[in-house]
Amino acid sequence: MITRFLLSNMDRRGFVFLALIAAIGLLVPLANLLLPAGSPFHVSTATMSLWGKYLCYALLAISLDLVWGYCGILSLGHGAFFALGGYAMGMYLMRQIGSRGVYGNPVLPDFMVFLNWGELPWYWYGFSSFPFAMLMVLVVPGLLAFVFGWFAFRSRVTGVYLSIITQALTYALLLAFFRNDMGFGGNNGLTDFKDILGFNVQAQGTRAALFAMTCVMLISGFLIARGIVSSKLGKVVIAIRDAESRTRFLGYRVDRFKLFVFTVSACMAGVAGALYVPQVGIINPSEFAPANSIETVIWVAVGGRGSLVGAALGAVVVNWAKTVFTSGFMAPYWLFALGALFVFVTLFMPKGILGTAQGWWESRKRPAPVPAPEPAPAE
Amino acid sequence: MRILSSLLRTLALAMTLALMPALAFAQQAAEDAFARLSADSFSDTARAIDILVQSAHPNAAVIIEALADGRLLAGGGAVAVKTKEGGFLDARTGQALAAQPAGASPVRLNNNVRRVIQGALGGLGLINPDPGKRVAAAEAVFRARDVSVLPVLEAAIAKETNDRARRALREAQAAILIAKTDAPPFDRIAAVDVLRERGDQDALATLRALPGDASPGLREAQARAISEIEGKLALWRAGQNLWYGLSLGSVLLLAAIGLAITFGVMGVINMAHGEMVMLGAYTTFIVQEVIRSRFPGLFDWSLAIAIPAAFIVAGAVGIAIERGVIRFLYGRPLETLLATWGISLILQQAVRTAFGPTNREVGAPAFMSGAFELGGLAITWNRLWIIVFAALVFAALLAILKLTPMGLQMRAVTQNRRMASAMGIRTGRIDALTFGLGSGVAGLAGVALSQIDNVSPNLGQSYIIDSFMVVVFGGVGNLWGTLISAMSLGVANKLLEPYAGAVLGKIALLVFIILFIQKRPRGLFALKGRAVEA
Amino acid sequence: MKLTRRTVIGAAFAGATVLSSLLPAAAQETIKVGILHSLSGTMAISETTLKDVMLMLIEEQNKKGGVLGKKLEAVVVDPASNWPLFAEKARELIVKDKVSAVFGCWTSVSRKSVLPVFKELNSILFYPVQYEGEESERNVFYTGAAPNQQAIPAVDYLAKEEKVERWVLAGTDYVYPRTTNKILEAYLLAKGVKKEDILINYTPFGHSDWQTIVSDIKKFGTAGKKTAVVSTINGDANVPFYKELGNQGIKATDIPVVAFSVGEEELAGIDTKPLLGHLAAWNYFQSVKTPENEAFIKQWKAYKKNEKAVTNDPMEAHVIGFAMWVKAVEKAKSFDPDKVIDALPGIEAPNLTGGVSKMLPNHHITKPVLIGEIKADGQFDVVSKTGLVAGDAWSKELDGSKDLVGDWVEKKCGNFNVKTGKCGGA
Amino acid sequence: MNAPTPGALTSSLLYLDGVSVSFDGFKAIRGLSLTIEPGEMRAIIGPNGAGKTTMMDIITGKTRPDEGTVMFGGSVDLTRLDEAAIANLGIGRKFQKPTVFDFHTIEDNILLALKSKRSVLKTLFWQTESQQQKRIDEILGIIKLADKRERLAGSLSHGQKQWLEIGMLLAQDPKLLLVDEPAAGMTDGETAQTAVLLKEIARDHSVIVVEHDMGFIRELGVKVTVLHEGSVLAEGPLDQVSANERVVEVYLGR
Repeated sequence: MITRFLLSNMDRRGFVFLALIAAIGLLVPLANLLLPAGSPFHVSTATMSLWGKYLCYALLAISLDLVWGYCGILSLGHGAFFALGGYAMGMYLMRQIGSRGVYGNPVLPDFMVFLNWGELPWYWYGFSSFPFAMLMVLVVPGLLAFVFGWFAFRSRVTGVYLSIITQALTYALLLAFFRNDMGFGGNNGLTDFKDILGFNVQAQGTRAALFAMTCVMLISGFLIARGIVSSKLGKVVIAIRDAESRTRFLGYRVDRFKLFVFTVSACMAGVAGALYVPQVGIINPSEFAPANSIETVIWVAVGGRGSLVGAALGAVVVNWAKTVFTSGFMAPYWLFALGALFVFVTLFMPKGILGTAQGWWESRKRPAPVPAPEPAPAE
Repeated sequence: MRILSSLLRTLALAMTLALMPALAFAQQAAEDAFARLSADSFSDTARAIDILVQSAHPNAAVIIEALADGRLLAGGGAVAVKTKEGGFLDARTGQALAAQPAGASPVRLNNNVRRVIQGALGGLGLINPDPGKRVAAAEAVFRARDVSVLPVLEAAIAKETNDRARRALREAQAAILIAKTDAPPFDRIAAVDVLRERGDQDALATLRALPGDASPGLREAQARAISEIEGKLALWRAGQNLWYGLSLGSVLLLAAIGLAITFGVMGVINMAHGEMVMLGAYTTFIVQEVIRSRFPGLFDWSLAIAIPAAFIVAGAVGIAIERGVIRFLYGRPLETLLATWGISLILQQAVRTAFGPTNREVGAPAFMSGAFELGGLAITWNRLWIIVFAALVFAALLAILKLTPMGLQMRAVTQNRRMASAMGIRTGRIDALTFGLGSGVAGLAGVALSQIDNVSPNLGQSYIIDSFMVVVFGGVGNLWGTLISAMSLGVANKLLEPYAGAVLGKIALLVFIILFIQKRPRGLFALKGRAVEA
Repeated sequence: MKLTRRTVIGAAFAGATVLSSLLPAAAQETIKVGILHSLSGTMAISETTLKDVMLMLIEEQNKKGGVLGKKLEAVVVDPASNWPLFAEKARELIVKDKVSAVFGCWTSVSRKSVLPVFKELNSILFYPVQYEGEESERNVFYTGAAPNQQAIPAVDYLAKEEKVERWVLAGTDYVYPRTTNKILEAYLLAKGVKKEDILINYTPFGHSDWQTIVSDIKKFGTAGKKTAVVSTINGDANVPFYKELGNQGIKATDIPVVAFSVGEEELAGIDTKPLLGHLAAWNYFQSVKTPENEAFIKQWKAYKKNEKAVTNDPMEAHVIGFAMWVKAVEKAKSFDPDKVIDALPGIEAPNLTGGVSKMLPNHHITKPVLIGEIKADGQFDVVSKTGLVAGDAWSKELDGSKDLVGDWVEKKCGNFNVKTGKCGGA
Repeated sequence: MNAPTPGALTSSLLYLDGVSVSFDGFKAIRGLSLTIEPGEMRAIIGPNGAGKTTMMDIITGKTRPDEGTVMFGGSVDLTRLDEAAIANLGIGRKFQKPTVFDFHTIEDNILLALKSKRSVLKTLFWQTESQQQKRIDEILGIIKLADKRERLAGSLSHGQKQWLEIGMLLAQDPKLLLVDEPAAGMTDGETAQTAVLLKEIARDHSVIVVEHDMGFIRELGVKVTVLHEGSVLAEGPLDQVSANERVVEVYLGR
């Protein structure tokens, strides 16, 4: 049943995407590890970790597209779930440092030592265990999304209001995590990681493995999201997006469907965050910044809302552009380019790169297009 | 050092009295003082002031005033006063000099020297013919608590006729007496009473500084006075917090009210709203720069000039944004969010490129500087003016929407676009004007914020989230809701802050808003009925 | 020559050949230096000038003939005040651009985020900003002040010169103020200050409404003892803080404020008249009268083509750091990071305040501590100056670090415990 | 068709008594009482603002009445339930403006409406059984859209959307259908066809039709209730009602 659930209704684009990610996940680590640095096919560790980061963002974008593109919930606080997953992973990595911290304290992380913490706060217990930490990567963002969504969807907070309170949520968390009294390292966050599962996080092999793992998770995330949106539940969710009260009058409990999708999406964002942290080497409260969440929304819009492949593509394209434009002579002007990109995409490519390309392709193939429905109102 | 100096001073005084042909001595002392002024050492400078005062040098007041303003030049054997008009006087003789003496540079000050100057000027000012100056001088003595001024002070009290000045002088006397261990105990207890009546923070500080030698009676009087003052101040503090809340509320109101129009009335989520505020602040900066370089006399009017300028600049940019981008996106509110976010990035970087990334200085006109006391409330002028300004902007906006034909058309367009268009209203023009109005108001907020915050490219970012919270909490499309929401959030924030701290207080408010929206998904003052969801 | 198609093509071909043979050669001649400062986002306000000063220094060095006969080439990237981007850009500089050293970072978190990259790829970072200490890494050279080169001398000055007995430690809630205040609190308590005479207060980043806190400070100052504020308030929040101080009439003669993050650049955005006499502690002020400094200011103003351009402490740190790097490269006769890292300790370079700073084995430098009072023109009047103070990587005042020393010359260890005689903490 | 459940207070399928609701002081419904018997088809007419749509909102749980009783099937208090629960009880609703899922195919629109378990997990692992597929085909036939089943609903004409929505109601298989102005914006031919369709449905469902179009009502030939200012003005066969002086007065505004 599960395979059927995951693979039913897979279209060609989905297969291409899966094949591409699988190939990248296999070939890039191999090209990094096995080929000599001089080989034209060698992939440097820097490139690999950069792309690892992009792919984490791609997973985050897919998770956001699930709620925004398919369910019409514009979350301006998805960065919060990403960051919480990251913090759960970061806490595990901190505990793995053990007595190799600069103060040599076997239990307390360095920032607690120099701020004179007497003992480990209770919420740090258990994070020395990898399975527990991984569970928390899913549970913490999921639980927050569940509780938040439980209240918000039941009281039918929708549209702009929902967007603004998701923004308030991530802003409140940003302020909270900045506080050093919270015991999460304040502004500096968690960093200086040593090991993951006994392997040195900076070792080339570990990086390659993390990269491959990111690809695996991206594929799984894609398959789950794909499975959801192509099931009948997915149809209900799209129905909710397009005509919420109609769906309700058909007897569907709209709040529960929204809650389900929102929670699944938050867990996915958490996983993306957890994979991001060991590859980037730091997690700190700036990940909660509302601007980050808005940027994630923009990746999805650029790639193509309502298309999982599009969302992933948007994340990679925008971040790649950011990497390119923040170096060299463009450096002082890249914000102009980024800002102009957002304006351009919303004005001229409301369906994003993928949607526009597809429309162009279809109009070439079929000169007389079927009358397409008007773009759905965003609310 | 201070004990030594007062000892020396007493000694000097005794000697002056003993040796009647004191002129020669005073001459010698003054020479010593001038030498010390040239030594470029803070302790020597402080000592020099004492000597000048003690020896009653005819130019003492002029010299010390110049010193306080950084107009006293010393070095190369000369000591000269640079007059306010730009001329130079010989400090020794008071005669005009042709030019700045070679090798002389301004005598440097530190806080210690400034305090000595304060005390000295206080002592000298006590016999000024202007009662206002005498009060100020008494206030300076009150703070400096310089025992050596006591005889002068007592003499001044004896012949003082002005009630206010007399009270100030007595308070100054009390402040000295209470710390003077060799004063008669009865006088010191009376001094406590004087301070108790004064009853402010400074009185409290003076009372608490009672030296350890005090008799039990004095201690008791002091304790009673302190507890009485503290009780009174606690009440005032509650009022003060309320005032702070109103003041914060008015800032929030200014920042949010433009958004209440663009977002509340038009339904456009304008993420570049904060940048409109920033543009207003930068306009103020430019206006001030022009005034500084061309018409320095107009400086006190700079804000009044900046208000229409900021409104026009931000409003024009707003109209350009509406015509260029937003009008293509009506009915797609979440996409305007993305596009305006892009615009906000562009505007920020544009300002950063044009004006540099650092803060720019926007000065405060004289009428907005400083503070005054109202009972036990310390009210700063700039905050008061901002509250007044916010109230005026609010009233004006309300009047525009309710009373003018343009306001009527705006409401018509936002309520039923097609119908309004059918009735001959040019909806496109009204959209642009409405958006321009909202942006222009944001520009006005920028003028006010330039007085209390950084004028930097990041200015807008720090207000955008708060502004959205205010509008959403108040209920979209309702100006009164925005007013009440801004004020209640401001006051709640300031009442929470003393207990929870600034950060936790803010988090608590955010969580409150999130929960509140669950209860009333459309804010405090939402429209009810079928039309809303149609 | 008659222009035929063939000659044109031939000329173009020849030109291209010449160019292509020249280009790699030229590229080989230059040595790249990375500049990692935010040019956009919230930190651009502080970091942009540091980028400019580095460009100026590199240009000047090239006029002198470069280093080891090779020209230097600056590689500028914009990490956009985004910490993960700092790590990414650091990696890009080291791997892709193959820079020999990087000058950059401002906030502690940006340094922390690039640290693993520099360790992994074994490169060199010069960090020019005063910070909380508690760190000594092989690949990082700290040219800004450690807490003992700024905070403690400032407190000593206030206690001695202003007879301060009561202290408000006000800071932004992040690691630098937290650590500095911890150190100061321990130091003050050890000096006999009573616990109730110390008030510690933290505010969020970019805090703009200071009414309550300033009035609290005013109230705290009414206990009858001389009170002072030690401010570790960060960048953006300072302007509204000082504006509020001025408006509520807190004069330096009543309650002086000594700040560790307020320099000439920050004051340029405020009307300083009400702030007369408030203090700042740094290792450099623009107003210092030395020939070196005057030459530097002149050069800077010419470079910026702006007569009003100001200089500040982190700029001086880059000047010292860059001079030290050049000397170390010349001493090592190589750009190889390992050799340069080994050569750096012991290198001396003149600072701009008339002394000679020296790189210590713990990768911090010696600096004088200057206390300045704010003048009406936005500059500082130096009221106290110490001799050269050696930067402590590990604070002597904190329990966790009092036994630690950093020594990369003999012990080859950043956190050597003198009690246990072992490297690596406890 | 539906025997009153044990403990029923009334044998009526739908029972409204003394229902009132107001918005910001405006009384949209005042003391409305109405009963629908099982299997009955009822037409409701009234001028604009008479409270027709608000009445539907109350029955379907979108609006809560300030006072009054709303009972379904004799014993279920509708004022305590939300829209989804009421829909699952067997009350279907068609909106004034045709509301279908534009981005779904016509077949999927019917599938979503098809009577089935509505829980999250059931829909997640849903598989259409052959019996259900047959029912879908049947409905597509009834609403004459079988040949367009793969098309997106958004591409349909206005009249076709109306039928699709009625088809969705059929798929829901409710005990009571609320139909709001089914003939609005239709050509005469379409209107006639719609009337036929509705009569067919009424054979085994209770139906309430709100309509302006008198011709359409006449074609349906059922009992008519006239609403005015939120309460019942008259009730009875169309001829009788249209002869009522008060009704004429209200309609002609005399």
